Amino acid sequence: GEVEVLHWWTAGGEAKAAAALKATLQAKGHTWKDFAVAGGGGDSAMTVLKSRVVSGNAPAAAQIKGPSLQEWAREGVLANMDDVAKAEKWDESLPKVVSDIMKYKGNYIAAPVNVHRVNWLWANPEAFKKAGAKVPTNWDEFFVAAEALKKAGITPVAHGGQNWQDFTTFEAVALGVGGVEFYKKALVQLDPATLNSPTMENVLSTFKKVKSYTDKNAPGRDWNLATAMVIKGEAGMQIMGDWAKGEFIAAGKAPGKDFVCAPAPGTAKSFTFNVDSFALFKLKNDANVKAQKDLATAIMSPEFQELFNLNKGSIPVRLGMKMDKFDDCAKTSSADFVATAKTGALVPSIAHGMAVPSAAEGAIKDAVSQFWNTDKMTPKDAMAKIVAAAKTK
Amino acid sequence: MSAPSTLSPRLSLGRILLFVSLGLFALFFLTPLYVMLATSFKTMDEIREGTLLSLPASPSFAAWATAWSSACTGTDCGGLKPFFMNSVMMVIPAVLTSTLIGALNGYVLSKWKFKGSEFMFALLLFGVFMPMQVVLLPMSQVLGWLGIASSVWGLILVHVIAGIPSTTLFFRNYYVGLPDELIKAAMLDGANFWQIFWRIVLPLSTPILVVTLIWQFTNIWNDFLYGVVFSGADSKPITVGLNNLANTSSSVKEYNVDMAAAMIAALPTLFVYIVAGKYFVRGLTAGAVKG
Amino acid sequence: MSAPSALRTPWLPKLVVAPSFVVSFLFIYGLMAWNGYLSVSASRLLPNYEFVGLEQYEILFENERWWVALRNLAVFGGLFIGGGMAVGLLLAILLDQKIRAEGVLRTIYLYPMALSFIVTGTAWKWMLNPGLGLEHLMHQWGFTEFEFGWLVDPDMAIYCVAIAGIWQSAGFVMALFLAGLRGIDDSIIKAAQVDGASLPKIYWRILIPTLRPVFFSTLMVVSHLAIKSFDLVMALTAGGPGYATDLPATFMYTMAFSRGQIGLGAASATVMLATVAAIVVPYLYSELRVKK
Amino acid sequence: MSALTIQDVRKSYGAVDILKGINIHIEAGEFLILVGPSGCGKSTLLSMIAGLDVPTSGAIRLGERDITHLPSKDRDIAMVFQSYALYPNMNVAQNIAFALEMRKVPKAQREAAVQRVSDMLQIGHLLDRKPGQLSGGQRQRVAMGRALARDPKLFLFDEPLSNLDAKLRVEMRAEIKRLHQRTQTTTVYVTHDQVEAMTLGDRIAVMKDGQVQQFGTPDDIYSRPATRFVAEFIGSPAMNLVTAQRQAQALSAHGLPLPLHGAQQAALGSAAEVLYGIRPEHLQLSAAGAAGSLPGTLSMLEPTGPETYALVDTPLGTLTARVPGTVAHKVGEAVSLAWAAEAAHLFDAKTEQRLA
Amino acid sequence: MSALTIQDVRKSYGAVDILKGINIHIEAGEFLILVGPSGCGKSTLLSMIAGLDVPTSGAIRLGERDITHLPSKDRDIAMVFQSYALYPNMNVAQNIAFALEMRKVPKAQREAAVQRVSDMLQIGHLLDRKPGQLSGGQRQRVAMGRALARDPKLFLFDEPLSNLDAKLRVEMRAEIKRLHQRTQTTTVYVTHDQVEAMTLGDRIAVMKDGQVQQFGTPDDIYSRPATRFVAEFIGSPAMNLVTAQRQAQALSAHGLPLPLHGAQQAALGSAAEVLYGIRPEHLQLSAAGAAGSLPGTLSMLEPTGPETYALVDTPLGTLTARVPGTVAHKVGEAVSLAWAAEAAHLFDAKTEQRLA
Ligand SMILES: Nc1ncnc2c1ncn2[C@@H]1O[C@H](COP(=O)(O)OP(=O)(O)OP(=O)(O)O)[C@@H](O)[C@H]1O
Ligand SMILES: Nc1ncnc2c1ncn2[C@@H]1O[C@H](COP(=O)(O)OP(=O)(O)OP(=O)(O)O)[C@@H](O)[C@H]1O
Ligand SMILES: [Mg+2]
Ligand SMILES: [Mg+2]
Repeated sequence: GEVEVLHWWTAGGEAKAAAALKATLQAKGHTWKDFAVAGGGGDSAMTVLKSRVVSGNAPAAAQIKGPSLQEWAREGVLANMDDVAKAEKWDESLPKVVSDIMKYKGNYIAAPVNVHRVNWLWANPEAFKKAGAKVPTNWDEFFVAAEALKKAGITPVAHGGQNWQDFTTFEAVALGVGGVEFYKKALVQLDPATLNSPTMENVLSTFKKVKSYTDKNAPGRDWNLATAMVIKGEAGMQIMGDWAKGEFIAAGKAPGKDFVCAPAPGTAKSFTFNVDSFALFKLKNDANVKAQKDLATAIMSPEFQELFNLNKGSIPVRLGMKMDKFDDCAKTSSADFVATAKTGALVPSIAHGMAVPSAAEGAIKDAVSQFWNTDKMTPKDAMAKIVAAAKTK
Repeated sequence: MSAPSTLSPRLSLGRILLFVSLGLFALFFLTPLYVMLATSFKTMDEIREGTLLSLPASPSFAAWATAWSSACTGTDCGGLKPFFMNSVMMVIPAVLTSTLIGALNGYVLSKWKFKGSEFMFALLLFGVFMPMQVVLLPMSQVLGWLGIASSVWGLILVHVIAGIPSTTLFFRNYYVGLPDELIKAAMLDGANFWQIFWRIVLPLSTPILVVTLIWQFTNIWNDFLYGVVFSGADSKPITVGLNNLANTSSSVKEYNVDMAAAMIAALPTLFVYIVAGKYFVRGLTAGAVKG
Repeated sequence: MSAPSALRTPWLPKLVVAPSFVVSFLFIYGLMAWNGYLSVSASRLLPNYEFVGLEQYEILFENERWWVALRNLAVFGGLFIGGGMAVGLLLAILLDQKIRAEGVLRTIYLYPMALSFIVTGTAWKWMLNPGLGLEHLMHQWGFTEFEFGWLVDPDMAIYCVAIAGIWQSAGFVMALFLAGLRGIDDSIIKAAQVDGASLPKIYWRILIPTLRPVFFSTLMVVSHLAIKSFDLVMALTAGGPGYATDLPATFMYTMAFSRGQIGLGAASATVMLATVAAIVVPYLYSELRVKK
Repeated sequence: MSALTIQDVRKSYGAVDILKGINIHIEAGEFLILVGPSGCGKSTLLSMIAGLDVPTSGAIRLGERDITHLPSKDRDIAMVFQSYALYPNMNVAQNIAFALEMRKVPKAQREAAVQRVSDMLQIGHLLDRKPGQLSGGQRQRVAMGRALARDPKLFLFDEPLSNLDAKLRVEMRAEIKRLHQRTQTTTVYVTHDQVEAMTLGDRIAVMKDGQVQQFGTPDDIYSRPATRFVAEFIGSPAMNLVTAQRQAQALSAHGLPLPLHGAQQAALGSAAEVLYGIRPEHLQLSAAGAAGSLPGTLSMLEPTGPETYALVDTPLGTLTARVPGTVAHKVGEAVSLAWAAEAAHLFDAKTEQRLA
Repeated sequence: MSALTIQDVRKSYGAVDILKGINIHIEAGEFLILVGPSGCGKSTLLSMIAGLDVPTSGAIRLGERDITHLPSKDRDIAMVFQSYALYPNMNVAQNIAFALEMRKVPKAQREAAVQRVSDMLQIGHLLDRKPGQLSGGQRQRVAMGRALARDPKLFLFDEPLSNLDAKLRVEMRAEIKRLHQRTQTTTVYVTHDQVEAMTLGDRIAVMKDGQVQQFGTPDDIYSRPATRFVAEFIGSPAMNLVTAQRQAQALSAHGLPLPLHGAQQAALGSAAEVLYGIRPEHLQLSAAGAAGSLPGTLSMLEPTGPETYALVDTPLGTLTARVPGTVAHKVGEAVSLAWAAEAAHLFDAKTEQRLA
């Protein structure tokens, strides 16, 4: 059969990872049709996907994640993968928070690929040493360190321009300042009371305070250029998901020695996840359905999970994997993933489309980003906007 | 030709001012191109360390080679080459068809007016203003019905349809300027509708053909949105390839390769403008400009 | 004026244009109608046809981002159209002065039209970025006071978008005006010289007013570029900082395709089209009336 | 060769009537001239004969056949357009052969025709040039050649010489005349130029505002203009016209009696006021005081070379006399004008129709 | 009012010499006509006088002043362009007033000037129209009005009447003449039309290939053409020219002796072959057999109204005679032609210069 896979892993390590999947499928005698569309964190890919579905010509699998899976399933275009899941024991090998996302009305409709931890703080030890600061573990320490870095003539926080970067920082602050319960209520359930609470106000003012430690050229900067500032020691730290690691490695830096990966301040005991997954579409041709199921199986296979995540810098979504080949950051990440899955401190990342439907996410992102970028806006104003945005359906 | 001829050719103050401002504008217009070119010849280290406008210390074509034949765009690591070929295969029929249709429409709308033809022309013109995004979903559906969704043919069809209003506009405005007597003379000479078109009108259309071909070529070659939505897995045009190469959200960026890829994608249109730019202005002068 | 009308097969010309016209009309007006219908439907991720009345329009006009997009369109449109026309006209006039290097300069001014912002977006982003581009350069040259941070300033970023837009379209406008200037009868200029007019007066009083028809067609071309500007914003700012540089076209795209609010996107497209129609229809009407 | 009949042809564009009932008939082989002021409908009428436009009503017959609604390519008519309308993309030979090619004439025959025509018009050395490389006069001859390559039933010429300078015009006029004398093809020819009209035409139709004012031989038109309009339009300098009062069978203007002979007196009929016209060449200029002549002062002299136009201020107004050679008198001198009663043209001042 | 001196003016475009040393001088208030075939450089010369182009060498003086390099706007010259060159964006009144506005004439005065000019040219009812809404004749008058609104040192007219029909042309010619007689402004006027040249000019310069062939009064040009070219170019129908052989002091062609009077014989000088010219109006047509006349056959008659052109085949070739009124003879009839020896023009066949 033939599998056509729509994804936006088009370059670098991601592309290598996708190539691994392709090889796996080809080994099973299927043809792989690559449908890669990069750009805007999948915006273009979504556009293509929609028109493909509308034209009655859906791909076998498409990179969709989070609550969007539910939206697609609701349109009745996704296939039921329960037989594969049962055979491969997906229920057992996935944390419930994750498997819930992969299911619509109790049936599997998607296969998860990896987990990104979003709440990381990347730091340059050299810079910290120069400033005489230590890597912060909570927000108070964060600002102390930032102040020290600033005094030393180093940009304390490297930041970039896209609104998802603002949002990523925001969710880290929310988790660190408000804690797991607050995060779940406010940013997963979108509870208006919580969104309108003093805690929220506190979160927002802390968030805004971070901005004062970024440089003024941040807007318009790509995230990886921000990372480069940390690498070069021009900046002290960056709040960014684990994909930033790839930049350090590519620059020939070693984890622990040349750079530090630490949980974002105040979030050591929790984990914001960003799970990439493939939604599986209803197909007409039986041979292709067979290939599609093999794809699903392959995605969840331990071999692929290892290979893929080694390339991508994330960690396997499958529990109980051996992590010897992974680096220290990944190992930490993996351990925390397993631990938080048990404690319930494993929370979906709102900034990366895991927590709420895309319309609400977008609206909240707009509000947060506006607050970040508009100096005269007060936390109270922002709160009102976020509450309103959260009502978007 | 129109410049007053007494303008003294000697270097007066005004003349110097003129050249200075022309030069400054030229700098402004050239800077982005320079940045792209310079970057494409630098190494990644140089890009990280140096400044935007500095010349490459040791220019290298490595990035160009990578972009052309070995950069990864998705699971294929064949560089932009296949995309480039796809674009060529798609652009040629689309440009030729839309131009020919425009020429025929223009011929009828200027030389064989019938009741309501002006009104139809106005309706057609309004189409120029339709935002492209509106087209995407319904067109997909239609292409699905026609069975040419996700194929080059679907993409060509969309480009042809989208191009008709402007090509018709260009040709009509040009043909309005052709003397009606030519058509009348040909009719008296015994030529029919098609003979007049092929033997008289089309051979006289060179200037406007150049304008329209350039215009359509640029538009279709540079199009991303239709290309990404309507093409199939093996027929993606160069802009999609470029986008896939350069626009990744979570991986290491190789700016020199990105810029080399961008330059490769831009070369055909640049080439056309540089070589045929003269004819472009000339063609506009010959009549396309008129309301 | 009169076209030959005696043809044995009067249906032939109609037959020839019929296919492309039918297809184009279906395409243009069919899609407009379809879009109109979606705007009163409950469509979200994919089109559906549940009628909800004007709800989407209410949501649209309560949406702050939409208002920002509209305001941006006014600012950007004004600058892009006005600036593009002004720069293009200026270039055309400068180039019209019997410049020896005209061919080269004309190509330099015209080439941006050959490039899409998919190609030049990154270069522009760098150049306008204060830390990398112009400001940085000036600092290096010793002008430490120099500031050019518009791209990163939510209030000013839209002006950057306009600058890049002008960069792309000014050359084309120049070509149109240059063609227009070249098309003016030489003897009119001579007459003005004999009448005692100086060069600036000749341009200001005679040539530019004479270019009126060219102004109108240029205006059409440039304004449709302005309204459809999409790549430009996406490549330069992706609508940011925040959504400070959103335009209706990007708003529509974001809503319909990344946020699963097709109904809302359709409503915004309808409003866009209605605005365009309000401007273009009277123009087309007057143009075609004059021709008759 | 066929007779051409234009029968009550009318043409309106919307509410505007361009042609208001044209009736013209010429015999096979005749040469018809259409003259009239700009915008009077000459080209429109020609278009209708050529089949490039359809009359609103009325019929056009060529020989026995009603061609009113026949497509122009089936009419077998050749036309020379005022603007030449050469095909800019074809060279001279191709331009000339195009009509034959469209009529599927074999190549050898086409080449022979091109040869014949280019010899006749002396454009043999131009056959490879494009129209853009020709001078005005050469273009004109090619346009002519395009028509002459065929052997049509009817030739139409729309002001074919108007763009040429005086010398070339005279040459081409002679060429056309010779050609018509040889081929005897029925021809309709539009012109503004009086000399062309008078020297080429067998019949002249003078048009005004979409109506034929007079249709007759050149001599008719010049010597017996049917209306005041024709009298003034044909002839340069124009006919001198004086408004005269009727007293029984005599006419006077400003108290001076105007000479009339018997037939003219008889023709006065019931007209109360009469326009009395004399062509400039019929006025004899002589020294002041000649018996029975009109006294006046010479106000201006315009020597054109072969003759001189003399403007004389008289009690009847300023009259123009056309005098062969040069004039002996000086401007300001008192002179007198005389003319024969037979030379006078009389028009009813109200209807502007000819009386005698 | 200033005298105009053109002194050895040359103009080349690259390697092509357009003007090859022009020398012309006219007094203040004179009316100079430039004639010559298309492309001979008339417009180029006019451009140089107007300051729209700079001579390659030579000088142009207006009154006392050398204006060769003076910018056009400082020359105080008014010009009517062949193509009218009306400003399409301004209405008629604005077109007329523009030059005054550029010269900072106060508004009231400008309005008065527009009033005066529009009355003179009868275009008062058109003042609000744009040039696009005018007919050819009206445009022509506006172009004229634009020049006449000013009171310049020099008027330049480049074929200002060439696009008008015969009737309008005659009227406008008279208007120009009246105007010049009143204002006495120095004027240079280009035309193709012989009647205009002869009737308007004080001086005529006949040009050919960038050189002045003859410069003189209209009478000089017509009655004593300096070269064969001038003889043939001026006059319609053109002068009859016969190549004659020299035998001592006598001339003969095809064996027939040609009449010469004493002065002419003396002028023959060393010329071996002579061109013998007679203008058509100097040939007398009479019945065959008249004594001392040339026998011939009437081959064609072209009645133009006031006169008739008769083409007669004679042993000397076909000669054209211009006969007042109509001709009694019929085509094909034997006739004879006579002329006075004084009417003959003699040119050296080799140098083509006038002998007598
Ligand atoms: N398609 C048309 N619609 C309306 N009016 C027209 C059309 N074509 C011609 N006319 C009008 O018909 C009249 C006659 O035009 P026509 O061209 O026959 O004049 P003409 O006698 O040939 O004049 P000229 O000597 O200037 O060539 C003009 O007033 C013209 O404006
Ligand atoms: N800019 C130029 N470059 C080269 N040749 C030129 C230029 N301008 C004019 N000429 C040539 O100079 C010659 C004289 O042109 P000009 O316009 O003076 O002729 P003219 O006597 O006015 O003719 P016409 O009677 O047709 O108006 C022509 O052969 C023309 O081709
Ligand atoms: Mg006409
Ligand atoms: Mg000229």
